[in-house]
Amino acid sequence: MSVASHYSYWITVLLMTAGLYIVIARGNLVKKLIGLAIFQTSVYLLYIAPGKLIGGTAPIVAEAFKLYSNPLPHVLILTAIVVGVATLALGLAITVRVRETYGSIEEDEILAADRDDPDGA
Amino acid sequence: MMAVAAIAVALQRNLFSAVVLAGIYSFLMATVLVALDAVDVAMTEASVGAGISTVLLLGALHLCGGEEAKPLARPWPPLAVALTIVAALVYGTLGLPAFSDPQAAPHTHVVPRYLEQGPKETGVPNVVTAVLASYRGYDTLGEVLVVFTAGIGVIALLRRARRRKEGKP
Amino acid sequence: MILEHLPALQVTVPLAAAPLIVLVRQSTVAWGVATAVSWFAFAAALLLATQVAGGGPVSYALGSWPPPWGIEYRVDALSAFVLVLVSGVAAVVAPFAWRSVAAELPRDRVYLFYALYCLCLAGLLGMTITGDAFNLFVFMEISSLASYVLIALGRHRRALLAAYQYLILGTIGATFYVIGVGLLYLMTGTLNLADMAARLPALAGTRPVLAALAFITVGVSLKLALFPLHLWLPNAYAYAPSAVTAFLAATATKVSVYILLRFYFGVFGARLVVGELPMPEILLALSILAIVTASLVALWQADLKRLLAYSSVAQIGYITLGVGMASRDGLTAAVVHLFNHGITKGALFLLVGGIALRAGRAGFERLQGLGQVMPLTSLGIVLAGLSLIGVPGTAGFISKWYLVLGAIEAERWWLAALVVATSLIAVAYVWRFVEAAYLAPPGAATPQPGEAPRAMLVPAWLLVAACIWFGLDTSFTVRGARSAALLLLGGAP
Amino acid sequence: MRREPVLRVVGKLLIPYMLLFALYVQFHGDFGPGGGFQAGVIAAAAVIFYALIFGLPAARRLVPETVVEAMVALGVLIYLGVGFAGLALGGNYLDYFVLDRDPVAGQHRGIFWVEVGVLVTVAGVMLKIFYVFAGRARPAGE
Repeated sequence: MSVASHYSYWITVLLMTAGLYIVIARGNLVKKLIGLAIFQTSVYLLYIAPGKLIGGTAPIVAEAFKLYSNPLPHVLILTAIVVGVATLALGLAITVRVRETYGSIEEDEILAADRDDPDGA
Repeated sequence: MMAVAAIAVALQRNLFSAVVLAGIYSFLMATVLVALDAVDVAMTEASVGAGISTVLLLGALHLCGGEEAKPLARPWPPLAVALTIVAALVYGTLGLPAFSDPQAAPHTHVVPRYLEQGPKETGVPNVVTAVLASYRGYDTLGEVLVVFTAGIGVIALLRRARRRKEGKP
Repeated sequence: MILEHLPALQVTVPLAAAPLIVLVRQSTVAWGVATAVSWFAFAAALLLATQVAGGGPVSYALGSWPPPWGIEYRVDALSAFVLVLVSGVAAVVAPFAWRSVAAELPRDRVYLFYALYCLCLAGLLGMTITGDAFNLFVFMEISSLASYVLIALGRHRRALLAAYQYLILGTIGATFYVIGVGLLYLMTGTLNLADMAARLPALAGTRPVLAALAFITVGVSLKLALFPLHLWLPNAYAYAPSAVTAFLAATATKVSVYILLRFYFGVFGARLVVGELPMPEILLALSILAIVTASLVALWQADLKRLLAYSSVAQIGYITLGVGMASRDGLTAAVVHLFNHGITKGALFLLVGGIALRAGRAGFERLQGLGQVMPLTSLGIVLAGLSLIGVPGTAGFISKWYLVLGAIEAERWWLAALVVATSLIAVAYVWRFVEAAYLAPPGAATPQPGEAPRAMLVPAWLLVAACIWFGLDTSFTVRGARSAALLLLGGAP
Repeated sequence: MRREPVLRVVGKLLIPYMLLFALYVQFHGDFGPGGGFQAGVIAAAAVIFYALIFGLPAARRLVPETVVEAMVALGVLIYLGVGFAGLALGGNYLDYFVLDRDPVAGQHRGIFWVEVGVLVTVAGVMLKIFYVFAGRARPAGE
């Protein structure tokens, strides 16, 4: 269990933290979505990196190769990417509506607007 | 480099550059994925992460305006939350099989059948496609439905009403 | 032949309804299809439940690939029970939506609403029925994405912000869940839940498994709004369209509880979760906090919808309290309360939807003297409110009875006392409605006399009747919950 | 941008190839990387490219909104339909073996149609989202 054998995980963890930090700390709605996207992408590495076998090739079966990397995580992550972009699209759509109704995409400004005018203009 | 890009995104206050950096990040991710033999995934990440996402984000920025208002008021509590999660993950990953260990469970259970029988059973040499469309075809159905849901969701939220309704105060 | 394929049809028929609705683009047809589909789902769920009660778990291999290579659908006592709840509520809410949605949404979006409704229903059913960890994630996302949009369609502008917050937290929750599943996959090499359960005991106590447990717990807790991760729920429920609030309140969080149960007892196994880890203690502590704080916060709300939303957080606390006891009676209580609270809250939110239609919103100032103006609606709210409190003769009583039994059995007297004492807070917040509706004269903000349309009142009263019925005749709920509890403790998924 | 002759010519030249490449990715998915999803994205990108060069109204004339919305629904229906076909022919849901007398050929056929469904929906949704966002920005674009 050496540190070197796990370094791919460390990268994942680092990216995940950065993404999550952006989501929690930032008040801008678009920025939060970017952070969310980074958070999700970091998961891809968690799945895919362990599937790689050194000396293996992409899992397209042919006569010349004997060793392939693990295809199952690839399939899962394909699905996860799609889910990620779908979420992003929806989140942006909501953000655009927020911008149109509130005139701002900063979380604290929106909350302040709601306090001042609870019934909504 | 990816890490640098991600941190740069976190620090960047101009949303436009943040979007561009996120795009760069996606391309780097795609490169890493190729190195890890995940060619299908890399292709998707390049087209989706660096392509579609960037276009969407830019479109949204065009509608919303591009400067983030304020620097952080209190950066420490969120950092603490993020660090807790790091701790949990580091703790968890320490027990995982080492990188490229052919004896690890994911390589010995379930997957061998895909690799050995897949081309014969489905007639498709790209095992990723075989698993995607056949063995786990139902997941892919779900994936298409997620896209579908997002599509009609965006329509429902953003379509211009023919007449302005009083239902939207 | 149809019977044999019921598990697949249960989910795919509602799924197929959504694109059909989008193709037709006509709101009446859309409503018709959505109603028909939800009744079909309800019938299918009942049939499956009888099949399971008669012949044990049903397994269905999608694509004819045997699990763990393909994706398996698996119906057992617990999932059949949840299926009946989800599809039953959907079948009642769909007729209600006809008038409610027409009043609350712009007309050119009504058909999209029903398409999303079908997707949300199918997603929840798919989450319940699947025997595959990743497939569960995919269907979770279908139902979540659909519900984000459904909430954002609410009339108030705060609905947008509520939907956005739910989207962020929901996605973080789902991603946490995926991380957990990923860790499990790396350790076991499989995604099939039953297969995972079979391979996990050999790995019990290793670090990734513990981390996976933590991530799945946090992720699912975000979705089920377990205190303190409930922040998205009150706003989302308060500003969503009425039909959506009723449907989501009665089903979405319940399915998440189901997932938690499934992972704790079906995958990780009671021995690890209960025996070696302090999970029960953590759950108990959080549940008690949830019950007490959320009930108290509910007392101070100025809007009936928000009050009920906070009460939901508290009631979820009762459910997780039962889970935390991890005994036969505790789990029975959890599963029974899952069902009873589903129908009670469904009834309440439907009735409030009727008020919202007549009065615009459900702020307490508009409820003054409602007992005279809308007698049937008010009576329904009081009856369902009694079930919320847990008065004998209503469904809520049964669940609290088993909770107290479970506490006494574990010789935790203070816990039993706590359940009874917190019910008194529920009395207080239900009393606020009684006070406004019956003891105050109609005020300026009270709507003109007149009941909600029959198309809304009948479904709501169906659920009110169910609250009473399942309080008197417990054979279906308690028997179902008991066999589910035994199944969970037996370790078999 | 609308009066840039270079862009217009290059666009005209490139877009057919982009669509062709989408089809290649689609049908070569069995042997190399690629498949319905990626092909759908590329096909949508081709039309988006067209819209950027020739303007949104022109793109709307080329691929009208109603067609796009129908595509969104049709793709899903094709996929679900393959599943129901499996049921009708006596197999389980999404069973491809029964789609042909030879099970492997059946698999092939199933995968083919499923990927077509993915392509149609993904291209439809991506285009639709683009139209909606872009249309929001320029209200006069209708």
